[in-house]
Amino acid sequence: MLRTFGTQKALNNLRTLGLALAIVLIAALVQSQRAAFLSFDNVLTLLRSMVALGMIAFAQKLVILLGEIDLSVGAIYGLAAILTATLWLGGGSLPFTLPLIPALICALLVAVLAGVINGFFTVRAGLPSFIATLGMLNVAEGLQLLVSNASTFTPAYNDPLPPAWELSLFHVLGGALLPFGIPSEILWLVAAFIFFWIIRHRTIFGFRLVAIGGNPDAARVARLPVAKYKYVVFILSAVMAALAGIIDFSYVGSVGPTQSGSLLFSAIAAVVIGGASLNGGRGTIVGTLLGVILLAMLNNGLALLGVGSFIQLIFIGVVTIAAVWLDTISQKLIRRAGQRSAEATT
Amino acid sequence: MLRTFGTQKALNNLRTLGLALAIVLIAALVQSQRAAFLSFDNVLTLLRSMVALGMIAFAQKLVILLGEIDLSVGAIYGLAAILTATLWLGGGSLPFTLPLIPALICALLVAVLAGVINGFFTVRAGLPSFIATLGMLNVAEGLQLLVSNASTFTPAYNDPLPPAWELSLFHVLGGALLPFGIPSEILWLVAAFIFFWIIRHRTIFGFRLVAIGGNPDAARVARLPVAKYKYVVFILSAVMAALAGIIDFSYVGSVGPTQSGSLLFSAIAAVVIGGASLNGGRGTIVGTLLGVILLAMLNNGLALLGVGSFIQLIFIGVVTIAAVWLDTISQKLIRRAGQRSAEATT
Amino acid sequence: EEKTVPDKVQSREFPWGTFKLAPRIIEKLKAGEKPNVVVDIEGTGIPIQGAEMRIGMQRGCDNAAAAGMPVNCRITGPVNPNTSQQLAELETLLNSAQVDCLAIQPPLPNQFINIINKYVDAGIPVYTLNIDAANAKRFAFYALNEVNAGEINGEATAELIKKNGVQVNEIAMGSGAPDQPWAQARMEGFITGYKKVFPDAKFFNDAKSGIPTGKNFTTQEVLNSVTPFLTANPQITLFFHTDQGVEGVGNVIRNLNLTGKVYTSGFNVSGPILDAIDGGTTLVTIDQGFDYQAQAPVEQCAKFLATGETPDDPLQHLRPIVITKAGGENQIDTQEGRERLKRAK
Amino acid sequence: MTSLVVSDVRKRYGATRALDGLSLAIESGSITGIAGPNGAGKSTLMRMLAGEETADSGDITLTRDGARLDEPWRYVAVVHQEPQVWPNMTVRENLAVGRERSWFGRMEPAKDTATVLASLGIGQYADYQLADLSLAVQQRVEIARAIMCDAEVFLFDEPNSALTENESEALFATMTELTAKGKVVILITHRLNDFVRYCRRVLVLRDGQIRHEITGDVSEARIADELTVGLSVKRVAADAVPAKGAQPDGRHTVALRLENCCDRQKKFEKVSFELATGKVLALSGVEGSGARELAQVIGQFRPANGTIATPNGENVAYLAASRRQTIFHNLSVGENLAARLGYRQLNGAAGLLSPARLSAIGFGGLGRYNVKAQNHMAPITSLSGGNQQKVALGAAIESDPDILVVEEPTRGVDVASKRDIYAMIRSFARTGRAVVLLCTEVPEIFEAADEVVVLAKGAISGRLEITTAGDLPRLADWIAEREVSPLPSP
Ligand SMILES: Nc1ncnc2c1ncn2[C@@H]1O[C@H](COP(=O)(O)OP(=O)(O)OP(=O)(O)O)[C@@H](O)[C@H]1O
Ligand SMILES: Nc1ncnc2c1ncn2[C@@H]1O[C@H](COP(=O)(O)OP(=O)(O)OP(=O)(O)O)[C@@H](O)[C@H]1O
Ligand SMILES: [Mg+2]
Ligand SMILES: [Mg+2]
Repeated sequence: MLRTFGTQKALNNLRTLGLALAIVLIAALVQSQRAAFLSFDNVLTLLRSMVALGMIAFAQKLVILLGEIDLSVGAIYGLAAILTATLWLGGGSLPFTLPLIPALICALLVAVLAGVINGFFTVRAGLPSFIATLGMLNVAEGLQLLVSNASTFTPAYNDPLPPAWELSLFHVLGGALLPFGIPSEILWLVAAFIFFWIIRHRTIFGFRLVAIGGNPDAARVARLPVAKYKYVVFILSAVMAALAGIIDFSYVGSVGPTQSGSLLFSAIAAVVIGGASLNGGRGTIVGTLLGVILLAMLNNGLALLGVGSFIQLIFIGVVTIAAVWLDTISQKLIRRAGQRSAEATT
Repeated sequence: MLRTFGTQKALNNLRTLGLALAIVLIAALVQSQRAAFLSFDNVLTLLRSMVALGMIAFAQKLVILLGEIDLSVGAIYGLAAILTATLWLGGGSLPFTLPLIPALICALLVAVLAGVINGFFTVRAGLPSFIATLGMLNVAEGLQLLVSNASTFTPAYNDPLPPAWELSLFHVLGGALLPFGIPSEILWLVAAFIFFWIIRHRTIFGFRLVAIGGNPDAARVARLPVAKYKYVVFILSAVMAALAGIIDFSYVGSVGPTQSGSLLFSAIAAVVIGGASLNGGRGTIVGTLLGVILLAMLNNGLALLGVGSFIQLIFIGVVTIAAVWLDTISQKLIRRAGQRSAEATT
Repeated sequence: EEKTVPDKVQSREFPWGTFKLAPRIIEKLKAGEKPNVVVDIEGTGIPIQGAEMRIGMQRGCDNAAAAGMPVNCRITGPVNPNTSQQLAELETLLNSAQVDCLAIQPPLPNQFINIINKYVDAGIPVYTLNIDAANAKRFAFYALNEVNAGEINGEATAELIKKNGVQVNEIAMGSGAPDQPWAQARMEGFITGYKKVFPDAKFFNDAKSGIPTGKNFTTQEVLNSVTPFLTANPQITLFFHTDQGVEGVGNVIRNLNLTGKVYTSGFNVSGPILDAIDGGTTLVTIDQGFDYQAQAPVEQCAKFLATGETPDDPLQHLRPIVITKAGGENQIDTQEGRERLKRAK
Repeated sequence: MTSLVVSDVRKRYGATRALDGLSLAIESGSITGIAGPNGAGKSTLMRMLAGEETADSGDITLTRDGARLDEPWRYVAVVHQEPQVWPNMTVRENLAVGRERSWFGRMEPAKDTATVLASLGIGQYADYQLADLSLAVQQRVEIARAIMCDAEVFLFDEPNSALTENESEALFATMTELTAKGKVVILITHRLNDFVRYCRRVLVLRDGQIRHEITGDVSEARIADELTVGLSVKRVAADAVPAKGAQPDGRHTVALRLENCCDRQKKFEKVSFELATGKVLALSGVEGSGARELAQVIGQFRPANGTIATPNGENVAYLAASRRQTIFHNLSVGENLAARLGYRQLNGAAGLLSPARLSAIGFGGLGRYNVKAQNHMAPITSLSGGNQQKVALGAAIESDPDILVVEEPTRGVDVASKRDIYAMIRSFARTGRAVVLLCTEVPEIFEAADEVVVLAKGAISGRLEITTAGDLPRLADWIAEREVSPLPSP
């Protein structure tokens, strides 16, 4: 069978087959125990829980593709939501308020600025991106607390209440229900996936990112715009984090400081599970999506099974390792089969 | 002046000069505001707060030198303490208890096992160490909670009370006061520094670690024992984390399940601040020590100044970046000066 | 044979509208099956809180069974506070119809309004504990009144200071989470209570700017931050700590040989905290009774599903358990505190 | 008609004057050769021309049909000594990097990819990841990238160091075509024979300057003379070089035996032979013949099925062809030389690593292997390509193995050092140890080896004592014949 496609190209597309297999296996297992798992509602819940993680992970994928890392995404996720809330609703430590749309624009502009600063310290100052973005993480978390004065914001119960059209516009961002009860947030996930898939696999930008990440020296010799691309990717990463923060705020209906939890960690994990190398140059967006699915499904499935939260951790650890192991093994098998079939054709 | 040493070697030793400079600057600044900063007592406090971080960071340094990463250290730090507590004192979910010494041995053996497992999945199964140790992180945290039942343990008030000699032996590990009120915990830091400095700079093991981290392919060609060394380093890392957990338990006098997430993060940050590359092959133990000092001093200094928590975060972020930037710049200057003096001598 | 389900259970009026119990739960009750009560808390692995809430849930469950209203009980929630994970889990549980009555602790006040309303609209009774979502359609809220508890602590501390004739120059306040509303409420209350006795007391910081003592609520972190703080600020002779970090503050006072000169008060109990009270470094601690906070809504769930009774006042404040060395009116002494601790294990 | 003029260019690295007031003028029309010993500054000159580094002073001007072109580096295509390619991408993708034809869609290189790849003999690898391919293929990809460039100046820095005879010829044919189109073509190589065959003008670069120019009658001897002028370094005395086939005690014992050995990926099958001590054995064969893989199996670097026996537990040192796999770029020259050593050589009295011994090894190695470096503490990355190769080989020899397996031992090494290396390898063998070389050049086999084994299509197609071949041309014919067919021709 394998012989029929034969070429390396087709085999490359099977890169993350093992991971896909692991996901199917886990799904089948959970489904056999709890029929509700693949119910329409629960699949929606599952997808919904992937939105912020997915948006952030896709962008992080590009950062990691370059061989860099962005630790500030979780903090920027929180900062953008807090900025939107305080600018729009007041009640924080800012001396003025804005209507919703300018507030959103401000929050996104701050994210762009954060991306530029991350880029500056990585590209121009020559710091490891780990340090540059670690600094940004702390600054953004501090700002979050400073700006919000550590209070919680709930648009629908704010005093004074924002205009109704603003409330419903804001609700539409992430919380509104589309036909069949699909939360609008899910559209963002779909859009982000398509956007990043195209960026990665069908644009010159994505193509060169792979080259830069694979061999930065050669990229410099080939005069690829390494510095510019790094800036763009850091900005993209910050903006996606900010967007995710804002739509999560819309969906949850309220926001407080330091709410990003383990988002940063999960996003990097999803990227690595999806076959990327932290040294750069390797991995696809589909792989990252599979990583996101694996993590989200594990949480969902274990919650459904009602496993205690302590055992959940152990499960998550073991299954993550097992899934990536399966992937590694299947890749080896596929490569071997490919080499054999290549021999046969030559 | 530079002329007098002139050689490459001397310049290499100045690598982290900028970082040392940053530390001196910060110390001077804090001291000018609060005379208590460099008091004997506060220096002891500062040193004490570096113990666990330092022990873990030194070992992490070796892991990172190899181009790998160990995310499980924080969890193993907690697990070792909890295991010691539950095995020795009972009251967790384990069905039996042990005297102190076997309990300690058990906890350390579990750490060794964790290191072996991390090594196995990285070396034999070929997973990225990020995934292997992330899995271990989750498993160890889960075990911690499961074994302790999320309760807190206090040897001195336990019921039944352990024998007095066990209590004092345990106290000596980290909590006893030496002459001049020096907590015994500080000895561990000194010992760990000397141990790791020798390992890194005066053994073939350390020399080869640098080589392996710099170019794993070449190391394989040169038939260096890459796999064995990776196992050793992962085990060392786990054991140091476990030791740190146990002596912190001894110093504090009680232990509960901790999500020691910030310890992991700080340890990696200290290593990177100290000039290591996450790609491996670069950085010294002195650099790591400076990284640890910087982080501990920032926390101590800001607490001393009584700065509000929100601004503290911003400070920490900005100062970290500034310190590493200063280091980068000074390295460039030193290199340039070195070249100029070399030119002058020829 | 079918059991009867009272009308009061099937449908009930609240200020926010009518609650209708889900038909599947009615079927279940009719069939005599035990309903599922789920306690979903912000962090199951948080020291002291996580363990005590689990114990309280179990006790509530046992009490309900003893009262002839048996229910199945389960505790869920992320190990650490994690908004999105907790939310996703709640949604999953709702989808799979695994919950017949929910007791929930949201991560922040008034967070999770939407999901709570979704539960109630799906016909599932919801009670909040420890942290409230007052704008949601929850049935009632079980917790300490944080401001009040802080006030009681402040007053009790001040009384002891007065009684012992201690000279207090300046008071500092700290917290593992100085940004959180509950911590700020306690500090606010502490100031009020303390000033009842000493109207001119001088505070180093206000309720919004508590000294941060480490995000993870571990004693190590408290040691690393409070030691330099007290070293640098010798005028501080009383340190109020909003949570179990008071254990670390007691350690610091002992380590710096300041016993008898500097004092601390705080929240929560542990062996070392009680010992510090006996040793004189710590004056007052408040056992929040996390166990009671989890126990009460479980019992209430069982009661509602059996009889349809639920409190008219949604704010069900539990009485803070004040622990001092000697005990006293509305207080318990350290010995009794230890007994409670032992029972909790 | 294009001309390239370089005037008084200087470049220093610390104390090293890599280019010391270099001037030259080159016109299109024929291939211009640049010869020079290792570390002379050839690659540095290339990098200046390509704009990859800026000169400290001096000018580079490029004129086409009398008009001066701004930013000359824009018109320069380079084949680097070390391929600058992307291991994580396929061959086809590698050709497209930086020259994508659209900004959206699948990124494809120019249309004539297939013909270029075919002319370089790597057409079948178009969709393979470069990381899975050998150094030789990677170098060809680098060549393809340069050839497909629409440039005025083409720089080839040792382009054929991993090519076989036939492939080299094809490459030179392409280069000649480029000159015919009016391009400036510059060739740097240490194979003097290539200058003789393809260049009518050879510039000799020494110590950062053009010291001599040979035009018209280009002969190996003339270039070699120029290259070794004033060479102050102590040469290995001619009489110290052991004669071929000489052995310590007149007997060869078996150091390693292969029986029915099969490569796991079937690069070769059922190979059996014995390796004798005291001899240098050369393996030869075109890319894909299995010769390289066999060398790696003998070097215990590649797993294989079948019997591989070392009767006395001989230990093996192996040196890969690509410096990416042999150089520790984060270590100094001295540390690289010591990288393969163990406790006995490196530990001092205290049982700890002795910095003094480490620097003694580095210091000694510099002299012994004739490495041009500032000192033994200089970073290895500051060395020229050829000098890095000497260090890598030196490190393998320092480790004192019983069997030494080296792929392309003198890749990028200058004529004088080549001789030294051959001498070193032969003395090494004479002390009763076995050496296996994977050679791509017949002259190297002729000079260095006692015996040659030729592989074709995964099987041994011939084995010959060099002395029985007689002279170099006959050896070349014999090998060329065996390389094509697995069986002796009827
Ligand atoms: N396991 C998989 N399951 C499903 N789709 C996959 C899988 N692996 C890869 N794909 C997708 O199949 C498509 C083809 O992959 P391929 O890598 O060949 O694309 P490409 O255009 O060559 O991209 P690139 O330029 O990055 O190499 C990609 O969109 C990829 O994301
Ligand atoms: N980055 C650098 N830092 C320091 N010295 C350098 C650097 N690059 C080159 N050099 C030095 O400059 C000199 C010229 O090097 P170059 O690479 O040009 O030599 P080459 O003629 O190409 O030699 P080879 O034939 O060995 O490739 C050498 O002495 C080398 O050590
Ligand atoms: Mg592809
Ligand atoms: Mg060169």
